[in-house]
Amino acid sequence: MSMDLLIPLIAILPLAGFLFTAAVGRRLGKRAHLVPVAAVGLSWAIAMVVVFTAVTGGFGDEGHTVKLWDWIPAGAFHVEAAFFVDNLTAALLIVVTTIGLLVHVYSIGYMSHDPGYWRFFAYLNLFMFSMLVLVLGDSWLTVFVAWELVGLSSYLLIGFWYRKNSAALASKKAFIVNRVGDVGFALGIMAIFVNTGTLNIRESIHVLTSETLVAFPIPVEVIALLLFAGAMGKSAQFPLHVWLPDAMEGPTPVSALIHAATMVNAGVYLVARANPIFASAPEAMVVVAGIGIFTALLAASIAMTQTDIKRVLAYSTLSQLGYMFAALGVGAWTAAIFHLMTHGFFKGLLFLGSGSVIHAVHEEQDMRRMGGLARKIPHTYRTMLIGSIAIAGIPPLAGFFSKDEILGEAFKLGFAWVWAIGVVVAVMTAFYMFRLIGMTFWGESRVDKAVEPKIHESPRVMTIPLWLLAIPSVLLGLVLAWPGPPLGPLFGQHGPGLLAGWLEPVYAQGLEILGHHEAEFAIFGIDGVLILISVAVAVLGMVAAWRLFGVEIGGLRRRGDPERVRTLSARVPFLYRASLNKWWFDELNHLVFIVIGGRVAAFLWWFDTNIVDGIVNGIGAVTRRSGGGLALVQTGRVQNYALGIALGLIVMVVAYALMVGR
Amino acid sequence: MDLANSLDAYLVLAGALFAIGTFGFLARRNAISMLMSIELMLNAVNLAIVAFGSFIPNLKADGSIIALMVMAVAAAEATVGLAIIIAIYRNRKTPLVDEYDAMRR
Amino acid sequence: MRAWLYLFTAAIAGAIITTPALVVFVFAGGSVDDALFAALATLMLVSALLVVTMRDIIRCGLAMIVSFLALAGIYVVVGAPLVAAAQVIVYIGAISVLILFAIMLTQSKAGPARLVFQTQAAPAAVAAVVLTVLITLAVSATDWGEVGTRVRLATDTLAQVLFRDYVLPFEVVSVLLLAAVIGGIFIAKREDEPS
Amino acid sequence: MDGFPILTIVTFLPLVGALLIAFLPASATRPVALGTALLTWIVSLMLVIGFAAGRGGLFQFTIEVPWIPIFGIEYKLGVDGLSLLLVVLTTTLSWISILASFKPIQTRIKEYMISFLILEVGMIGVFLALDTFLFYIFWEIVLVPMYLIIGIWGGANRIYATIKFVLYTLVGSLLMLVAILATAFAFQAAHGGDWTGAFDYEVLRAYAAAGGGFDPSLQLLAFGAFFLAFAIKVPMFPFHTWLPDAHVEAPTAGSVILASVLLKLGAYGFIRYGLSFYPDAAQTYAPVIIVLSLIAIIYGAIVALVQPDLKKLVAYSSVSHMGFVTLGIFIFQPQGMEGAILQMINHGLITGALFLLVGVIYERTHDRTIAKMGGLSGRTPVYVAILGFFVFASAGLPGLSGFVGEFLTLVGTFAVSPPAAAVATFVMILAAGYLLWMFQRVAFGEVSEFLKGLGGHLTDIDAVEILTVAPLGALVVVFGLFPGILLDIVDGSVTRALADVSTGAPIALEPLAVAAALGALAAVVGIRVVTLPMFRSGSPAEPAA
Amino acid sequence: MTFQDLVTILPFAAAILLAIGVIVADIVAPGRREPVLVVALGGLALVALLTVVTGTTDATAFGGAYRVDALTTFLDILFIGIVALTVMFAPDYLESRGLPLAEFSAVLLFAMTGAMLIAASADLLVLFIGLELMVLPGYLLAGYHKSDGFSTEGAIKYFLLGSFSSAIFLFGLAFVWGLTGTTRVSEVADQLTVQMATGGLSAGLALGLAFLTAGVAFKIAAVPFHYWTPDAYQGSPTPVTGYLSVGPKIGAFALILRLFVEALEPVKADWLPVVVGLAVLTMTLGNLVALTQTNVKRMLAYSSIAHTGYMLVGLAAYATGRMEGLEGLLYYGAAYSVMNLGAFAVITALQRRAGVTSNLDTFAGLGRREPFLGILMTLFLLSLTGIPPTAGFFAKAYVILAAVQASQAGATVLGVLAVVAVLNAAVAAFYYLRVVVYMFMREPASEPPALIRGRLLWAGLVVTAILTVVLGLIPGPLLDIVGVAARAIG
Repeated sequence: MSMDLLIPLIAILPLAGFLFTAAVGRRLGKRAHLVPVAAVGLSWAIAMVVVFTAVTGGFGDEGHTVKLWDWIPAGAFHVEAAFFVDNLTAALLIVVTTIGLLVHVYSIGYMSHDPGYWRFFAYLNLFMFSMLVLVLGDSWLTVFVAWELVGLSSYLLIGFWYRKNSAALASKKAFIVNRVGDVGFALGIMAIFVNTGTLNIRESIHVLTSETLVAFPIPVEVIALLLFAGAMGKSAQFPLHVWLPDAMEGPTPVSALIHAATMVNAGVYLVARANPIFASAPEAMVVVAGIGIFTALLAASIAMTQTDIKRVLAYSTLSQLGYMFAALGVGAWTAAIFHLMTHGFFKGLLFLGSGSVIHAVHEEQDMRRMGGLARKIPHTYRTMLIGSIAIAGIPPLAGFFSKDEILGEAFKLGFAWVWAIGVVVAVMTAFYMFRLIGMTFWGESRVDKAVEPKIHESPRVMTIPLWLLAIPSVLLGLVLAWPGPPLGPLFGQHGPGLLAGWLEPVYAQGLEILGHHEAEFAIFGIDGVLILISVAVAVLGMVAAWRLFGVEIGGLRRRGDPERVRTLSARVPFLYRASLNKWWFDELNHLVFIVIGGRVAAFLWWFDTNIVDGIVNGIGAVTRRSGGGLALVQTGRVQNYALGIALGLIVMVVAYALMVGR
Repeated sequence: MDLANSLDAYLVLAGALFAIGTFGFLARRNAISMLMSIELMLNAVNLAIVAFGSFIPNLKADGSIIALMVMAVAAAEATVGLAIIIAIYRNRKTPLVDEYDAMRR
Repeated sequence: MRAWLYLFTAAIAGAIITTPALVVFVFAGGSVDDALFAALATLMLVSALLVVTMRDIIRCGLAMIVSFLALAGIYVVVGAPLVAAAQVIVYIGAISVLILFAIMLTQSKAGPARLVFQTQAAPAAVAAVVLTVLITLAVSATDWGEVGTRVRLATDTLAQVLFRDYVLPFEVVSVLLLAAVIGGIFIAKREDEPS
Repeated sequence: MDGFPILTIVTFLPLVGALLIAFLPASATRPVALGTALLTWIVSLMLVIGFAAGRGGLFQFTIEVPWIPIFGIEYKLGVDGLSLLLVVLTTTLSWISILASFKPIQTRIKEYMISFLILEVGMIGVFLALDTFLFYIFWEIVLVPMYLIIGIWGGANRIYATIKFVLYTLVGSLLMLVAILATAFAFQAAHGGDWTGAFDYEVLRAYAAAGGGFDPSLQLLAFGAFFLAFAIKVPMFPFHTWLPDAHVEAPTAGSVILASVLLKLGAYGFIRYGLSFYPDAAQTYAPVIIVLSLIAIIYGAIVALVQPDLKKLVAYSSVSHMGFVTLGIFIFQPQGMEGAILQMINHGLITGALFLLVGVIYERTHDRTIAKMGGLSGRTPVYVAILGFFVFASAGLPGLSGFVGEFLTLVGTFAVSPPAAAVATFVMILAAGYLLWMFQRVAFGEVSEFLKGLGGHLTDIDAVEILTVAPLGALVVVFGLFPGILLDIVDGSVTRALADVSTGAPIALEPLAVAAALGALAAVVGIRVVTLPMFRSGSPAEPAA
Repeated sequence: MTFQDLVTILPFAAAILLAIGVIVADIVAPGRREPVLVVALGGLALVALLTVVTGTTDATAFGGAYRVDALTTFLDILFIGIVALTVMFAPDYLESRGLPLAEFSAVLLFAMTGAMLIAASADLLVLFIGLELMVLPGYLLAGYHKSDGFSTEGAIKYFLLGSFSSAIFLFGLAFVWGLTGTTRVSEVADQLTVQMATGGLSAGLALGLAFLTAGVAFKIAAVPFHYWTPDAYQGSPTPVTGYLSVGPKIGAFALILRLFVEALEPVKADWLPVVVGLAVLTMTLGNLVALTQTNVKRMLAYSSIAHTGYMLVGLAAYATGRMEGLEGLLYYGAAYSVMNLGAFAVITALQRRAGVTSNLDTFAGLGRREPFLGILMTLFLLSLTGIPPTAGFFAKAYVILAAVQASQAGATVLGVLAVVAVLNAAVAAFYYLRVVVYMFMREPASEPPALIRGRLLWAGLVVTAILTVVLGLIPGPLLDIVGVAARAIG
């Protein structure tokens, strides 16, 4: 079958699933999941075909475009609705479709008791559609559409349990904060059009980067930053990170799919996609790197003290996204996408696992009421342990490769400060992950006595996806980063690694502008040292967590030491409280946006009713009053009238007298 | 000094009479007094007309005729006026005009 | 006693009227006409003033008749005897009588009202004075073209003019009077009478 | 179809219906009214079919009959892309509104339907008239039925609202009359006292385009008068205060027509007359109008945030949305104007639907206070779903029609003045703010006590009501995905309009700097206010009114 | 007096005979209305016919004192129409108050003859007598409901002030005579042209002009000479009010046309500023005070003052040399007569029983109770407001057009006048529409007043309504006519 048919199908199938379910799902009851899951499965299969074609060079370096129709034919402003696939897209397709499929399957079990079963699958399909359009979009505007659509579907999914006020608020917050970023994105798109006269991604980039001699009305740096603003919104980078933790109000599969594995990566994808623009705007890249690494640090610091299992993961997600942006900022685009993919899998795994845990302890999310679950829910435990090791960056699991590549590149490209902070964050990461594992699975149980006996492992339909996600969490790093044989040749690649090979054409122009050239990988040189360091710090964090919160791996056994935790946190009271209170961002928002903003809005309304409208009504009132006043002349007495007439007569005589002799 | 032969004298006299009439009309309260004041004013006009008639050659006879007409008109006015006065006197039982102020504003 | 009083008033009145005449005649050396004019003018104005100022409305009526008589005299002086005659007939004969009737009809038992003047008498006076001044100024400031001397008109010429040039007004005036009468009768008629 | 007086038919068909209603028994009123409206709609669709888009904005189906020969005033109708779209919009919403009135309007149905049909005549006439005098007459005709509709079938405070509406509009339109006459006379004087064509739109336009056009001082005055009339109708800040009152008091269908069509009269006037007759004046005024538009966009949105009443909220959102229209027009960029026109249509569809939906809930609760609602989705899921759809459409969700218009406008603006565009773009946040906050308070959370109290009365949206909004929803989707349909039609008109007002002349940027400053301020305020309901669903401090 | 003279004055003479004929008819068949109506209306038709027949050709009679031209014909037809409509509206109203129809019709017809004489006079004395012949019956009509305190009060106020103004007017007339030495309009004009050429405006003439203007301003109820209007209108029997609001007003404007536009044409430049001032004052005060009125008749009285202002705008525009001003004035007169008579006819219909006030409450719920009447009243009010497509709108537009033209032709003050006029129109909308509010948006009064359902009255209503719409939609024909009429003197 021709690609021109297949590629659209990837996106259209979920859409069809959505429309179908939205229309008749209500009546399907417990069978509501069949169509959506099938749709996603099918679209996964097709995606894999497309991906294979892509990475085996089936589309050449230029990629493959499928035009659907002329969307906005407004004279000079001409936008096509078209899809585009190149290796970058392919990489994203892998993550999106795979995790998407698994989450769908997982949800069959997780949501089975929910009255809104059909609604949930409808929304999920809508999300899949939007996300796929986002990665497939050929023009900035198409991407923007998807950009907002994923916002919508995430809004719907976060607010899925609309009776919960917190959920409703969180969903709104997510959408609006995203909108803030979108404004930047939109302005960026306008700027691009004004500069280049086209909105096709590659054409516009070509113009922007090649004709640097031409003086553009809008400087490229501005465009880059505007695009980055959009990315910040979707990928929840500081200061727009506030929505992501709240988004945990949604059902756990949603958190796994949208707020860990796919949507939040959109920002990373966008920047990577626009890499030449950033390459020709170095200042912008520094900003990206700075914000990225700072977010990583900030989030990690918060994650260390949170007690809600999902929130810990949420902040961890923030932190990891921070890494990715740091990588993008320093120019290690491959590394960024690499981490995006690995992170997608193991964070998805961790979230689904946490969902399974929450399920097991009857919708309890507070880790202080867990503990010792390892024996009771072994599958969940094992898979989550794998996920944690992966994210902590212990070789040879996936996380190690990607994170190490980011740090290494940062160092080698001369961003030592990024590297340094990154290392610190690595320690924290390992620490809070094993704190999580420790508090949840090890030590004696603190579970509510009533619930205690009822704890049970989740059904197959949930555990199988966990295992399926565990596999890439372990191997993906090796597969994508292993330099040379045996995998390379299989995909007709040579050089530093599979992914790097795939993405090479995508980044060629950007790298050229930056003047980077892939340094030869020297395991017995700088790279080796860096690897040792990052592994060391990972272990350090891990061990620290063990000493405080205990460990039960094979022979390695140790009880947690709450006393120590208390004393330690007491030693740095400020830091502790800051971390606990998430650096008071919510409070800040409340003050600025509600207290002050509320006053402003109220004032403006007052202004509108009393001043603007007041003037209008005032004029009317004055007119009427003056009428009443003039009416007083009409006394009803003839003599008064006569006097009036006489006076009028006199005035008139004078008036005419003035004109005498003219 | 030739009063009887100066047009101005007659005109000023007419003016004075007219003013007196005006005063009466503005100042008196009794409807009939006001009517009389109007008659005075009309006579003032008549005086002016007649004066013009006998001094302005073109007007020769016309002056007198016009004066006669004015008198007739004045008579008609008086008729109507008195009729109305009597009618309202029946309703209000007073000839004082400034008490007819049922309608105002 | 009262008789003396009347005589006294009459004397004063006579003085008022004759003084200007004498002044004009003797001192200013005017003609007889001038004296006559002065006297009549004074009489007319004074009686007119009485008309608008006296308390008892019946006396006002009488004063008006006097003033009209004086005016008739002035008409004679200015050389329009016919108008003078008409003045006597129409005004004194018709209108004044009409007015006197009306006065009789509308006299309330209470007799003449306490307050003769409107509250606005003062401004009215001012207005009247201003008006006089303005008229005087205007008159004196105007050049009335070639002003001939008074010409005494023969009645027959008048008749000719009337029935040649002024037929239409003449006829219409009659219509006017007819209309006034028809309407006047209806309005003045008492309600209870069958219409 | 030339020669066949289809325009006359489409204009006066409703009048025929009105007369029928007047003389037929009361039982026939509703069917006849709806039938007439539908028939008119169909005729207008035939118009679309017969319309040749390629003709570069020339007028088609023109009818020309001498009317007041002495002044060369003619009964002249014609349609170009712009008016075509607006006419179809009018006819569509007319039958929808009439259908939507069946349930709410139970008293004096005859008078109601008659007024409504006459209103339709006026609106269509305004869009089709090609003679300034005729235009003015239709313009005023619109006033009366609307006055009655608000005043007779309106809410508690209806008389205040309706009189305010009429007087406010009248002040503007009467001055416009003076301007029309002045223009006509200027033309007549320039043609040796010959009145021929002094009121003919195309002749005047040609004259204005040809060397020099009208005398500058006349242009300034006349355009000023037109501006006032149109600005009040649009309405532009600060002439907007009649709108919330009128909307709140008007019956549902009244609000729908008011928002969907009446507001467009002003914008239409700007494009059709303002730009074509007084290009220089238009250039001069443009910065001011742009600034006002920007203020309106931000200001309307902010004020909408704190509205306790559903209708008021939508009303203020209209102020904000129409700001885009005026902005797009006076930025003098092809994208800007095409965006503005799209925005006109979309606002017509979306806001119309929103008012219909507010009406649906009002029918059941007899209340529009947002605070009293809550948890509706528990009781009326379908209704909430539909409401949600239009809420997001109104928030400019891409893929739905609202987005395209706004974005085109913004692109056009950006090309001229990035700061202005930035200010305008901020409203994306504000819009999401007030709409989603409203939606959340109405639809989500536990079912409110007030709604519980209604018990069985609170039924889900019924078939007829769905029938009224469904077409709008469909169009919103279609125009969102295939705006080309509209763009092809209006393209010619836009080109012509822009050719009239010489786009070359750059807009003075000083006022735009001011705009940027104001806008930035407003925007900062805006962001804060937006997220103000972030952590609580309660309404903020009520204004000290 | 030749036979030709007789032919020329035939319509006028016929009108006089008709007035007398009505009385005769009443004497023949006392107290019955049919004969009176038949004679009156039939006669009016005849008079109209004669007017049209003889009026087609310009002619003068009585040595130039009486002149028939297109303007005369136009005005005569207008007057006849006004009177005919009044006669149609009055009978039931009078009957229910025990007032005879015969005298009413007769007096009314006499008034008409006066107006016709004004329209036809080419001589200042005739003009004056015509004026008196027009207004004296007016006083009588105002007090026609003699047993009613309000009616007589209005009448005496109208009469006293009216006579006062007549005296003033006559005084001014005297001075013009003195200065020009003639009474013929044309000769006066010539004389003045000469004088203006030589010495400019002389003091005496200034005085005369002042008195004349004041006198005329009173008759057309222009501020500050309008005081009589509200009281007289409110007091008079409603049909009479209807007549007073248009008949004498148009008559007085006819006087203005003959006196100011013709005789005083040479001093145009001198009376223009005064007219402008009067116009502004009149429009503004009339509208502002009308805002606060609660009695519809009184409100319409003030509104009629305002309308005088609009007509003066036309006059002013003419004075600056725009023919359209004159045409607009004439058109306005016709339109105003139609719509205002209609409005008062509706009020008449409401006042079947004596004692039914014309307060706004009387109208509450009328639209609901009597849709037909309500809609007609709305139509008339809209027309008075000046909303298309009605006569009132086109009239206003016409006058404003003239003003705008004048302003563009140099007389900027006229532009200001135009703006003032439209703003006033907007203000006026408030009080006109308030009646609509009462008719359609208020609950009906406790006990709705009984309606007059006389065939004549309703026929008249329909006629006025149709005319109101037609003059708005198809102004063409009337425009031609006023064009001709205006050119007769302009």
